[in-house]
Amino acid sequence: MRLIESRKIKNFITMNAIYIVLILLIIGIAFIDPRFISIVCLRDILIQSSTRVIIALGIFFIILTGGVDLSAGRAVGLAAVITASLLQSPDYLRRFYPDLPQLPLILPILIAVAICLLAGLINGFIVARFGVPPFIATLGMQVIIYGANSIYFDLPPNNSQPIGGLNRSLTELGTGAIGEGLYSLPYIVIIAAVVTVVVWIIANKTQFGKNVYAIGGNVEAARVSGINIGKNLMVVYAMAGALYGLAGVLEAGRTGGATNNYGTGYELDAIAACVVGGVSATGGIGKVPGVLAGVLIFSVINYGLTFINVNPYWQMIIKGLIIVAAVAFDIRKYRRRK
Amino acid sequence: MRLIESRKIKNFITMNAIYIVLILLIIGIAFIDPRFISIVCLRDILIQSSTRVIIALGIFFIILTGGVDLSAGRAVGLAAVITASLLQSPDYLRRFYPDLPQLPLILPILIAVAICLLAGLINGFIVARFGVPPFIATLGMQVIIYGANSIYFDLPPNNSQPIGGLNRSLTELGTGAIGEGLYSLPYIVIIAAVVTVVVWIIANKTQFGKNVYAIGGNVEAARVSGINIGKNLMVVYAMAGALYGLAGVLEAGRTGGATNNYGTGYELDAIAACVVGGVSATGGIGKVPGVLAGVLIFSVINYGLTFINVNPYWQMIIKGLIIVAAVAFDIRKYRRRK
Amino acid sequence: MNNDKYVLEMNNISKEFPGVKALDGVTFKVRPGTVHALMGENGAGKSTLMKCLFGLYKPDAGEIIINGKKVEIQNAKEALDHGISMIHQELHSNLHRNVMENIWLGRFPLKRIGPFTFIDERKMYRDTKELFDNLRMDIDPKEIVGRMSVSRIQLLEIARAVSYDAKVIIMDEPSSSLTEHEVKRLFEIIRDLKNRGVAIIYISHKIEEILKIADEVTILRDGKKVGDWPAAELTNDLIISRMVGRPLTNRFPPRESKPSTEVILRVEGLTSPIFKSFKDISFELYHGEILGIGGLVGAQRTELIEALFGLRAVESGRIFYKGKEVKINSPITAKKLGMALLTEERRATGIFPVLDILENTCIANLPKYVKRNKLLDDSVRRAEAKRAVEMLDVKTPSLKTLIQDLSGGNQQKVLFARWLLTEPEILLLDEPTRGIDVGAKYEIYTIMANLAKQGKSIIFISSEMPELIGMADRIMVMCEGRLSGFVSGEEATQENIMRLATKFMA
Amino acid sequence: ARQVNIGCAIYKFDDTFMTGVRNAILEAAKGKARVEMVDSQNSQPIQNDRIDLFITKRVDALAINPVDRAAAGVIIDKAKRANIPVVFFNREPFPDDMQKWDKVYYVGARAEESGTISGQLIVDYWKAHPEADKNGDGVLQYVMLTGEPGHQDAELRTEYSIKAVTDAGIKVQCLAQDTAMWNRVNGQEKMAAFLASHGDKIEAVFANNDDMALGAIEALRAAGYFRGGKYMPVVGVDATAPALEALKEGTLLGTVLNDAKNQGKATLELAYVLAQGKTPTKENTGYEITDGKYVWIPYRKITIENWQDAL
Ligand SMILES: Nc1ncnc2c1ncn2[C@@H]1O[C@H](COP(=O)(O)OP(=O)(O)OP(=O)(O)O)[C@@H](O)[C@H]1O
Ligand SMILES: Nc1ncnc2c1ncn2[C@@H]1O[C@H](COP(=O)(O)OP(=O)(O)OP(=O)(O)O)[C@@H](O)[C@H]1O
Ligand SMILES: OC[C@H]1O[C@@H](O)[C@H](O)[C@@H](O)[C@H]1O
Ligand SMILES: [Mg+2]
Ligand SMILES: [Mg+2]
Repeated sequence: MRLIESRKIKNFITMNAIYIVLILLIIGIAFIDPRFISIVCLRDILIQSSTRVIIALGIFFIILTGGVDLSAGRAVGLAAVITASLLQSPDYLRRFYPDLPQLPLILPILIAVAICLLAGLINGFIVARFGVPPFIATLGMQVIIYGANSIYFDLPPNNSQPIGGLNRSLTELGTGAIGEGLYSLPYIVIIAAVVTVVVWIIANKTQFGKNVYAIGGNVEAARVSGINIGKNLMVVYAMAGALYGLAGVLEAGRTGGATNNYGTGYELDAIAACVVGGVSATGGIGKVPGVLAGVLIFSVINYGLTFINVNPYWQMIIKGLIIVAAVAFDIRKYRRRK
Repeated sequence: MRLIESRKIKNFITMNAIYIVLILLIIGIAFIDPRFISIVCLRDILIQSSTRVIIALGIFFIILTGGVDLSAGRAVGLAAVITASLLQSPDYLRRFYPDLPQLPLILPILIAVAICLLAGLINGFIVARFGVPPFIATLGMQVIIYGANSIYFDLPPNNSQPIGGLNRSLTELGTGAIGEGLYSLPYIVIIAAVVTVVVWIIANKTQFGKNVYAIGGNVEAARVSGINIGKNLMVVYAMAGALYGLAGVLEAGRTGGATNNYGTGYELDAIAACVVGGVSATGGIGKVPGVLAGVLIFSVINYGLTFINVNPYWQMIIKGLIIVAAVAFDIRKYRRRK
Repeated sequence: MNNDKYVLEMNNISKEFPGVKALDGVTFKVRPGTVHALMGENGAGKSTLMKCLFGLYKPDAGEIIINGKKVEIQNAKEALDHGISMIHQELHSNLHRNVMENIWLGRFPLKRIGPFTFIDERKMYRDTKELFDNLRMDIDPKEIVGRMSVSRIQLLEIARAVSYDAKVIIMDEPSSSLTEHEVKRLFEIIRDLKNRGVAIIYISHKIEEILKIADEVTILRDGKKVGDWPAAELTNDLIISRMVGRPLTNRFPPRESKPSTEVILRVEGLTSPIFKSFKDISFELYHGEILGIGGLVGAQRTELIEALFGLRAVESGRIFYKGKEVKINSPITAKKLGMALLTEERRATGIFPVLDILENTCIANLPKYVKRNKLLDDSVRRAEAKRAVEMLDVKTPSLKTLIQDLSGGNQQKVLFARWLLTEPEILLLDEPTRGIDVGAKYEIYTIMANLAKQGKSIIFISSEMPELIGMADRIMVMCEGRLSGFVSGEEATQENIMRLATKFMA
Repeated sequence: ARQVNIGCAIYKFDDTFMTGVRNAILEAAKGKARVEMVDSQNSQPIQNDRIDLFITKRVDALAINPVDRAAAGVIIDKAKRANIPVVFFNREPFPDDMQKWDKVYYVGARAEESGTISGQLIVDYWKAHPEADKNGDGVLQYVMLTGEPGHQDAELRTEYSIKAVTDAGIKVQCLAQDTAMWNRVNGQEKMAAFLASHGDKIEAVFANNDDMALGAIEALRAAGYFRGGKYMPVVGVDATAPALEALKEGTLLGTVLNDAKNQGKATLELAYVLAQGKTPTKENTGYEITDGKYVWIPYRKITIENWQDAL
């Protein structure tokens, strides 16, 4: 009886290692500075995780298929620049399009998302049709997007000036909240939550989601089951692209500006969050809550270590150690019980 | 007879696609500016490829095992800073160690290489012993090395100033050559060539090399075949670390200075060169000449597009397109003939 | 039943791979409601022909006619749409997901909620349950496939192929990893399908099975059709001589040696830390002995010999090698002691798919080729690999061919060659003849007999009882992880093995 | 007095020049204020995250080195809501944003000025050395190594350095221009390609910063320059330690002192005064305040004659 109990507990710990790591981290930081356990801090962390979750969930599907996407960060940057350039206050001096009439919020957002979706679709097409390894296809896309974005950003009269003076509607989307004060709920947190739920449903309750797991788990098996690998891959990459686009829009709204180097390196953070969250880099294994936990772990580390005032260089060392330790702890569940 | 000939040619093209791409690239650039076909350009390209080849060959073995190494660039930076800090001219004003006696060239080099080798060994140990995915183990190492390097770099009296005034012996190693003038042979090119040959021998003519291919080809089968997976992985990562260290030393010598952000992002370039050169990201497939071709393709693009004066933004777009096209062209040899 | 009309006609199919003419103008016709066996040696082209039919390969020439209509099949989806389903020679399941997701992949039951379509999990569960109930298979629809034994995965794949309600079901060696009991079940299923007018294309190297189940037999040799015959006109010997091109009189070589009385390996009370696995196993292995291990799937035979080879943990018990107690906790130690293991799962733990035959053959024997200067002696390496590959008659264009491009049976031969090169003292064989043609089987048996004659010892797991009886000096039978008894080679019969194999069953 | 807390965000920790500013801030804070220094990792969103954290922790003043100057508006909104004064430094917010609130200040140098000065360095050389016009066509053939694409300093330095030359009545021809991403390795590699392509046609090298200039010098050295009378004027910006060394050695023609010490000190002084709820003046900060919001730290021309001033 006792034995079974203790084995059960052990098993529970092994299976939920990553969530336990998250909780331990929070406790650890709170131990050093108890003010960490507060609604303000929680909200800060959720805000900081919002765009990251959206990007990570996009890349999540790609990793599930056994792929990777290096163009994510640049796509975020492209979406930010496009949205910002199309949504400046009419009274702002250095407008990107001096004569552009005031557009409704949704239009530039749709344009930005659609362009990123298209970029993703092209990634998917190149991977599916020509068999180019995703690493290369998306690396190519990364530099192409960046080049194109820089050219756009350099157009006169902007000439590579940071784009500012964004419309209130956009900055409100990025920084505003439902309610006021302590218990207010920021819009971007709500958006991230909705995206998470939708992605969870897609992953677990739809044919497309199951197909994605199947392709990543055993592509030959998927092929002989009559699944259209190419089409599914294209949808996966396109969907990811759309999510990066959304994230880029929110980044612009959140910071109230945009430059062509927005989003640099985000793909690495997103991939890391997925892998820390238990998504297998070789495909077929991974869950939405894991991705969420992965993102939160990074946010808590980043926020928490600054909160308790650790020197940035030491932060890196500690962050490196925590991540490796967390994954070493989590990975035990996959190790063959021999 | 005719048919067989043409099929043979086709087959030759398919099997050697990546070398053909390289040659086409050179021809293309020379077409725009014939002066590109010159010894000076050739030598410049070889010089620019030297440290990259060394790094790529380190990561090559890791990719062969099915892994990846994100810490490569930071290790290069660490080695550069260590070597530079230990090898400044005695008459330089702002020395890192004001009272350090003049050391023989080899000592700081050995120290830097040894430290990077150790970092690699730790990567290998964490991957082999705890089963942490290489992506995470080496990502952790990336931030840890960077943090540690920054702390070192920030030590008084240096306080994060670029380290300059390097000893003649070191800069000579990085920029000197055997012979003078047009037909001189730069030391770093010689070093890179020696490393390439040695790595080729290790990969093709030793038991260790065969074991690496086997581990990447099917780790379970390798285990059953009596291969010591853990030990081999550790050697692979350690060897890679040592190569990054060597590359870092050469980077310092070549540029005559070092800062803690040397090497940033080199791992991505190295991985990309490998994958472009036909190394499979899932392990087990890849050849040394392919890696060499991969590195040269990137160098030729970077150098060549600047040579013919393409605007930097357009360079990116063209580079992206070339890489994707090259790999799409090359990959056909692996596509299962239906 | 209309026996004149063919449900499927494949006319003059040719297919060439670099260096191999895998199919050379093969014509193959199948009537509805029949079992049509496709036979031939390893590498004869059976799987290739079926892959052409299933849209996995594109034939270089020839036509495919289904129900009198000429069709072009580009991919598996189109094959399935044409009413063709297939059990593949190699397992094709997603080990990370559960049974029902594997079964209904590509055609999940759906339900609509508002404008959205979701998977109908409940219906999927019910359908799966029903499918297994009808087939009388005891598999939990929600089990993760990776946790199931190979034979159960094979059953799952059979169930999946059947569930398509296809007109033609291709079965490429469906029985190779099934126990006899499960094979019986499979045959019942096949008869049932036949009665419903389904045509079955059945590929197997087990001639008894063919004679039992087939209506017609087509034989291929080197990519060409030898002919087709009603099964009733064929006998064991006829089939063999038409397949191999010469008669083969004996199925087993004569055993010219007897084991010595000298013990090479003694195992005492070996017990696995896993509760359900092997416990308290004690036995002795003699120099020059072939020790068979019999039992049903799940008897933990694989676990036992993998533990002997250091691949699995041992909780208690002792192992003595040549009288000295040894701890074997990794294959490295086992190999040093002179042991070799041919594993059960060729794809998962045997081949290096992307490496060529040379590397696949030499990998376990590299230390022997290291020269004084630490480099490998390539000429010796190549020569030895060549010799081993030729001895086993591996059908391949060259040593540079990737092993993944060989036929299944030839892959198995390469693995055999790999371990023979290491000149082991003790050879552990886990279902070594799985997927191997009769001719090659005979060669493998001969090698076994010769090794035994040279004083080497062999432990030999097989689910084919005739093979155990034909080759083993002694048969150790296991049931549910426990040792249930020994029978000597002479007195072994299927009955007494079976009795021991079920000894501890409720 | 109560301990004063200042939250300070640097755009990127491993930037050579900003490290100088960072050290100067900490130096100036000794015995006065507690400064929490964070790294924005060259990402505006990360910086915003850090600022949220400072606000959560209720620091007394913010000192922000923006990653993206267009983003200052949102930062000002946040600070205003929390009533925490802000001092921006090194990268100048747009004037309209600066007007949003009265507790917003800026400390910095005018990037245009650094461009102008580096242009003047070349003008001085050109005028003093007739042989500088190698092909004697009266036109200055130059190559330009620029910083990160889109970077404010890069854009302005590129533009104003050439403007200074043309303003001096010298005709110019750009042989090549490419980004070397602020760093030495790229500077060297790009310069090597320029040399291969244009060789002796190049008459001057402009670099947006010293690191790239030093890389270019290495490439020039490899091509036989700075030996046996072969010379090439190279100018950079920042006056880093290795650059001063190169000045002494005679390889770098000149650089522009980006005065890290005073940028840092002024930033801290302003933040310190604001944190105490007071209004900054020349008296309580030691720096001239222009338009009620700006402290301008001048750039200075540095050559072989006055390199000691930059130490
Ligand atoms: N993808 C491929 N590339 C190259 N050669 C191939 C490929 N597939 C099959 N072959 C070759 O075609 C021939 C026929 O192989 P096939 O798999 O059809 O044999 P089989 O009759 O099914 O044999 P087995 O009984 O061993 O399964 C073999 O020589 C094999 O090596
Ligand atoms: N009752 C069972 N149900 C499902 N899987 C089982 C069961 N027993 C064992 N297995 C799994 O089946 C695999 C093979 O089992 P085992 O080694 O016991 O069979 P075996 O008797 O050696 O069979 P084979 O003759 O195929 O080698 C193992 O992976 C084991 O975990
Ligand atoms: O933003 C980074 C850049 O900032 C400039 O002010 C500086 O001159 C450059 O050297 C570089 O550091
Ligand atoms: Mg076959
Ligand atoms: Mg001139």
